[in-house]
Amino acid sequence: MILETLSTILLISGAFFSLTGAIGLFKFPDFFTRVHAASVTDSIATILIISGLILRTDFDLVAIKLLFILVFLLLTSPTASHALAKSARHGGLLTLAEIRDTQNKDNG
Amino acid sequence: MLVLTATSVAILSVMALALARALKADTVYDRILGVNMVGTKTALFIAVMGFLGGRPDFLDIAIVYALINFIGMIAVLRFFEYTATDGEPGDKEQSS
Amino acid sequence: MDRKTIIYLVTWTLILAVFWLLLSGFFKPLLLSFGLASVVLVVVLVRRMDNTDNQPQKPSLSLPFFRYIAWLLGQIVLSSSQVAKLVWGSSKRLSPTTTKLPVAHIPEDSRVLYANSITMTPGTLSVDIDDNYVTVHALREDSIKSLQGGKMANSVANISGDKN
Amino acid sequence: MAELIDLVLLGMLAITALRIIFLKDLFAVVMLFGIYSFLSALIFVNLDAVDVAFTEAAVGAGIATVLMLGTLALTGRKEKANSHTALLPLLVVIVTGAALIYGTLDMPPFGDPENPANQHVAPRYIEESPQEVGLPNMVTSVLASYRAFDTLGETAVVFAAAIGVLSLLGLPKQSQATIESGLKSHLVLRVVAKLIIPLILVFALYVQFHGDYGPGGGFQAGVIAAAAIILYALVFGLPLATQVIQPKLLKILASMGVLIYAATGVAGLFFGGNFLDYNVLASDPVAGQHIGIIVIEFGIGVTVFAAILSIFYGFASQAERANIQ
Repeated sequence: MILETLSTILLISGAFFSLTGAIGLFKFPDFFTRVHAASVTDSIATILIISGLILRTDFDLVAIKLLFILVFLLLTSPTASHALAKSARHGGLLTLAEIRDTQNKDNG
Repeated sequence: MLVLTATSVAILSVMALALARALKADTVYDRILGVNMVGTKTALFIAVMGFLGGRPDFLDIAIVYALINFIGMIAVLRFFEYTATDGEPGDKEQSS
Repeated sequence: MDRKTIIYLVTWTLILAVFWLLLSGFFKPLLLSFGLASVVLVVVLVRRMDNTDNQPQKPSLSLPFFRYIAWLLGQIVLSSSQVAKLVWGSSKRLSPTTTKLPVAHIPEDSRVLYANSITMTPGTLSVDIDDNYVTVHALREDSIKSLQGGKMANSVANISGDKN
Repeated sequence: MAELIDLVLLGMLAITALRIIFLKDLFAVVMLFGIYSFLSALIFVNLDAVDVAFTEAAVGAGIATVLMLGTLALTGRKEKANSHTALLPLLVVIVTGAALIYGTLDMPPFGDPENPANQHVAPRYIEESPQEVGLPNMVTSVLASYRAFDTLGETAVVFAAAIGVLSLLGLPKQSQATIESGLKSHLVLRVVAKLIIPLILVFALYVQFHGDYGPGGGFQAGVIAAAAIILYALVFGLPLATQVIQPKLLKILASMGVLIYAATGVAGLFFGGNFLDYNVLASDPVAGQHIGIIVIEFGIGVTVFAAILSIFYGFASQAERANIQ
């Protein structure tokens, strides 16, 4: 019973955080800030939802497979975000601060 | 059960928003970000659906998604180097 | 083969064997022997890859590593709620910045863990990493400040310090 | 609930497809196809077609994206402008579509157990396969035993596809390691790839050998294992990957897999049964079925792995050559 309540809390907050990240994906002004929004859904929401699911298992192999999914997602998604941000930077995409700096230079 | 349904609806809406980001992107990178997010949420969604339907063998598929999505992302970044010469990557993408 | 290589290969063999057993959940002789063959095949491939690229990666599974992960989870919860506030609040409170943080004092094996920890914590994102610096993009200046405090860097550096 | 999810997914699928039609940037098109495949696999999962979803996940979202990107690297990123009007094709499509929709009106209701399709051989498979083949996963029983001849054809098709691509593009030579390639500057990628590739390979082998019990089997396993090596090639560069798994070895493996499959069939003949009749492989028919299925699934896995990897090698080596010039 306690486990189920705890799992409910985890799942609901996980759902909340993933929606938050998805909204940030539209609300934030440029690519780099949007990566932050995406990383909210990738890290905290994944952790919360999968842990919520694990609490609903009988702690058998199903729980372990869920744990594998969590580990794989936590290993791959920050790596993907990092690689993407790095490519964007090397591809010449400027951050907001850098855009501001160049504009100031042009004006001054 | 209601909680699981609510969670799956939430993940589905996140996927829809990420899809919208991928369809209507300012830069190529935003598009890749959206695609990546659809992929990771797919893995999560399958895990939740496996619980809703009481079919834990769905979890193997979720593992495949977690792994394959990553490889797809890396391939996109890798081949982007080859094709980037056709247009500046930081440019606004021409969408019709 | 020296002692270090053997320990390295044994570590991989154990991890892969445990991975197989937990995935499979069957303890029939036939499937166990398939599992053994699979693990041996993959370890041979790992060895071939290491000989080709000369960059073996030893998975670290020590106690300090797990302690660090527990600490990191706490950090993720804390900073997630800050980013959630930023998303729901006014976007004027964003002050994105880019800074370089030194990583030279962190052992090479652990730098990637450091970079990924930065990315995994919402609000900060590692954009680039080389031998001396990791470039960090942050949503707000105070998240950079807490990184500059060096708690995370020191924790990461300590993991591999205990390992060897 | 399931119907609602299906509708939402189908809606997202339709929107993605429409967007793909109007995009001129082929790079974006390929990425949206990735999403398309994710969504269709989700629909398969929702319809309980777990094995199909598994294949779609591995092939559609992973390998197809990689190979299409490889093609783009050779052909260029922009779609050529179309000079002639699309009026006639549109008319043809509308007429054909209308005819098809008219045809569906005569179709029996969806999912009705009285449908001819559900009355033909399916009841026999469902009722008899636990006694005749004795596998928990009925899909594998049908695929590898009742329909083993079809599956042999499919494996041969995969093999033929590899031969076709290789005769056009050719395999890379083994050691041209002087060329700088791969995402070498990405330290994080290199480390994570080295950690995750062994796990992917073990997972692929797990899928290979557990097709009898759950979703999976040779096709999926071969693709996942090939994906692991493709990840290595993407991160460390093609020359290093060709040193780990030589193109020459792939040629041998691809033909060996089909041979193993066909030889199992011939073995059936040899023991006095029909071609691909596993009952005679052991004294007990069910044990014979088990042996036969394990062996042919292994053959499928080997061929699919080698075929997909050599197709990738072909594309990647061309892309790298084009990139250097």
